[in-house]
Amino acid sequence: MRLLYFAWVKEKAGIAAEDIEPPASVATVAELIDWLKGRGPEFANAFARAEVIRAAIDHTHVRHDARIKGAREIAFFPPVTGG
Amino acid sequence: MRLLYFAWVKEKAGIAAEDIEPPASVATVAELIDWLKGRGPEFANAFARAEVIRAAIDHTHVRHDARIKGAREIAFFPPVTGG
Amino acid sequence: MIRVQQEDFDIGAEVARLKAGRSDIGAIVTFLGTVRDQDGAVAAMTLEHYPGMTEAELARVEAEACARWPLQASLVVHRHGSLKPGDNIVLVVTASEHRDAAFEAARFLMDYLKTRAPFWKREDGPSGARWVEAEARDDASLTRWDKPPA
Amino acid sequence: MIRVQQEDFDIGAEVARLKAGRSDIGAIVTFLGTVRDQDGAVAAMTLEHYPGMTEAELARVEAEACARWPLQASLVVHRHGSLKPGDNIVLVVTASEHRDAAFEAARFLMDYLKTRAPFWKREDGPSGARWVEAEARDDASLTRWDKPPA
Repeated sequence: MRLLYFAWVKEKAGIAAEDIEPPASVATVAELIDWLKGRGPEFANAFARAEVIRAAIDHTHVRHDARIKGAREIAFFPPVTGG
Repeated sequence: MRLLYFAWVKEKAGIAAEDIEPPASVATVAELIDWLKGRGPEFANAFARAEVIRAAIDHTHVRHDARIKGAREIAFFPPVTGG
Repeated sequence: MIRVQQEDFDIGAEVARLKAGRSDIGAIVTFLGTVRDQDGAVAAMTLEHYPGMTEAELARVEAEACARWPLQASLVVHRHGSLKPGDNIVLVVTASEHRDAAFEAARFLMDYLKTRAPFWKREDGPSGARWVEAEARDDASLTRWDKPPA
Repeated sequence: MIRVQQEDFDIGAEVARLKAGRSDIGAIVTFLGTVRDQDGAVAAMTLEHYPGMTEAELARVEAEACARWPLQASLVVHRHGSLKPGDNIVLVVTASEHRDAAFEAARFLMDYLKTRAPFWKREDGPSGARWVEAEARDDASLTRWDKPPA
């Protein structure tokens, strides 16, 4: 699946987009965040305050308990500040 | 004092403006309306439904119990419909 | 600022003038009222008004809005005279740092203008001319503003 | 209609296009959001967004507004990229027969857009760049729309 990072999540993670295949044990957005945090200090830092990170699966806002199975694109970003 | 009439009050009364001096016994807007109604069938018709007629003294909305003493200009008109 | 005029106005030019050279404004709300043909029932419209009182009343309503909300600028333009379906009737513009004040002040201005500014609409249709009747809901809408905004 | 673009937009031209050839519209409300300099604290701003999701989210919000109010037309234009104080950021336009629907739908669109459309503002000031933090009141403002309008 494709992962996208925006705003300060992107800056802290040091990457804008990547294709990854998390282990089958990673079933939800929250579990994906935990798995990402274990990949290195940049990700641990980017997701340190996991509760403020927003997620979207295939262009739709989802909660952290959403299941990721079948997702083509998952995005992580701070609360939005447009308008 | 100067009297002004607008919209259908003007059309029914058949006059847009006039200078009048009502008798000293006419103290309020309501009494002025009653006095005007006695001036002829056009005024009786224009003010037949006195309760829907709005009044202004010197460019300020007033109720029918407002006193007219000292007024320079009194206007009568239907409820407004601008905007 | 308030203006009562027979000529048309240009919403783009009015907003541009209000914004010109300013970078402290965050939110601008406009209301534009236009003549509806009402499915062909209205061929033309005449807006009568009370010169002198109209300006006084609009200025009072605008002052009241400025007292209630932190506005950086406001504008009310109202036309009178002969109008056709589609023509502009009234423009209200409010500017503030934040959107809530701009939205509320614009709606307040329209609600008060509709019940207080001395304008009267006469519609000319296929079946003759008639003076538009005031709508009870316009009076009712004022109850929205009975309590001061939070 | 929704548009996401880097270029500026012209409020007068957008309203004119929406009105063109129509005489069934009675009320048009616009909201224009602009960059505030915040007393010199902001020299420039960059608006990042999530291409694809931005358009999808704006379209969902617009569809929701059209389902709640009898709108004759609606438009949301949101810019991204580099902006300076005074620059336009967002334009919302709603058209209806009566003013209440136009006012409420425009405010609804802004409230939802502020909390749902994936845009992020980075302010560049004398003391460096910082990502703007979301405001709790923007989430709180959504409670206004918990009940359907009368």
